[in-house]
Amino acid sequence: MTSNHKDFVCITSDPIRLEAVANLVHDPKAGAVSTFSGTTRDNFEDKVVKTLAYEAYIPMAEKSIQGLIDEARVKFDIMHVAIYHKIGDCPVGDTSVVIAVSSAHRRSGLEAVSWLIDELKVKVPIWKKEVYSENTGGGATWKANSTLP
Amino acid sequence: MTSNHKDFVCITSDPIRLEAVANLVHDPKAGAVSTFSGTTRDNFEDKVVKTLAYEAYIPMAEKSIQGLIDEARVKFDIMHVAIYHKIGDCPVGDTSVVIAVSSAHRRSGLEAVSWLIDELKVKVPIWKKEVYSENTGGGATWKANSTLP
Amino acid sequence: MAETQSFTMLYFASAKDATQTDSEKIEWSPSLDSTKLTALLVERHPALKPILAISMYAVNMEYTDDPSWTVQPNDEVAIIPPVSGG
Amino acid sequence: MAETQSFTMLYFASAKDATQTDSEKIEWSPSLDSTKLTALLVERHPALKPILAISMYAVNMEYTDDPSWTVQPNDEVAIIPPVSGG
Repeated sequence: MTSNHKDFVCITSDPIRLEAVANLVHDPKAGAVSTFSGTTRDNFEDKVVKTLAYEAYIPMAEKSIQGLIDEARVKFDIMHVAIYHKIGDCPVGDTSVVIAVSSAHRRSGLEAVSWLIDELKVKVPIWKKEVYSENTGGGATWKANSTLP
Repeated sequence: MTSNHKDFVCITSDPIRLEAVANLVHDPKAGAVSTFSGTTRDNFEDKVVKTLAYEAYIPMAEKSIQGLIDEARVKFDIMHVAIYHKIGDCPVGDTSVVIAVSSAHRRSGLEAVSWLIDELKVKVPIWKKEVYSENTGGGATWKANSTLP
Repeated sequence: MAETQSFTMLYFASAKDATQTDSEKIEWSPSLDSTKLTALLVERHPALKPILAISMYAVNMEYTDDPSWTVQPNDEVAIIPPVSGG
Repeated sequence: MAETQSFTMLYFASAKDATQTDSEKIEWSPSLDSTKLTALLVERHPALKPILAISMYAVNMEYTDDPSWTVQPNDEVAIIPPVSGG
């Protein structure tokens, strides 16, 4: 909870590079950097996903993610946190979200990453649209995250 | 446990790049890539760490890590696993170990990463030597991991 | 000075598909609670009805959880369909 | 054909510092269990004594946990001081 802990929150239409996000939280005082990357999958049930796109209520999403980080700092002994989420087109296999947390000890960092992605998926106003291949019936769906991890 | 799950185990004196290791486990069938990076810290209790070096019983370390991955596959529903560990000099702030796991669902990937780093730290024959700054008394110590995470 | 007061509605994802717009200004009226707001929006955009049934409102970028809430002039109100980030 | 048989000892980390070498071949003898091996090593390298008290043996790259284990000709035996990888 000291003031030299840094937060990085970004909703971006640029490709997200894991190493760039992880480097933001590196610190010679930290022994551990834990990350989670969400990548788009090529299938949903029996349908082949052709493209995906993300949309966000950007200022509320940023505020909401910042709120989650503040809450995480109370729950877990962590140093710096970076959360990047992509909007716009996100081809299959691409990274849609990266969460990186540095910590002096590994357990708190890994637990914070796990908690942050769970909360992000149920609370932050971001939406994913899947467009299906014509070969499997076509169409498009706005997805809804289940509350199960 | 199917044969198209890939393992990457490497004990290396080259610098370890997180993104390169994470890319090894990427898969369009996976929705999640979880990673843990261990980085060297600049202090131990009241001593300033000048340099660090890792040494390994390389063939046994590789075999031992492979054994942990096999065990993790039984415990967790995961896809590909990559574990890289540095040997030789590892300047402060550098990455000494990266564990990357891809999985269809995030919970199993994060849990597997957490379990793998815990097990690696107590079972794999790798040793870290810390050399301390003359300003804080100098000297060098072969470290021993505590069994606490 | 009987100037018309208004509030802004924001539409995202399925709500945007239903309204064919991402935002609109609506003339403000007093005592517009969430039940009345929903009725007003369905009247303007019938396609919103099934979406509103599963969505939340966010007011000035906060989820509403106060049942006594009513729209205030210049509020920014967003329909938040079930989220799917990550 | 009374050729001498031997086994290999490997030394890492603090054990290597104590022996000033990373490996050596030692003449094999029968019934060399872990207690006798420890005595033999301390005799050769007195500085190993405190290290062996906190170390394990690995035989052909497996930790030993069989109390009836004895060194076999051509075995690769390593002293494994407390590990500190990660």
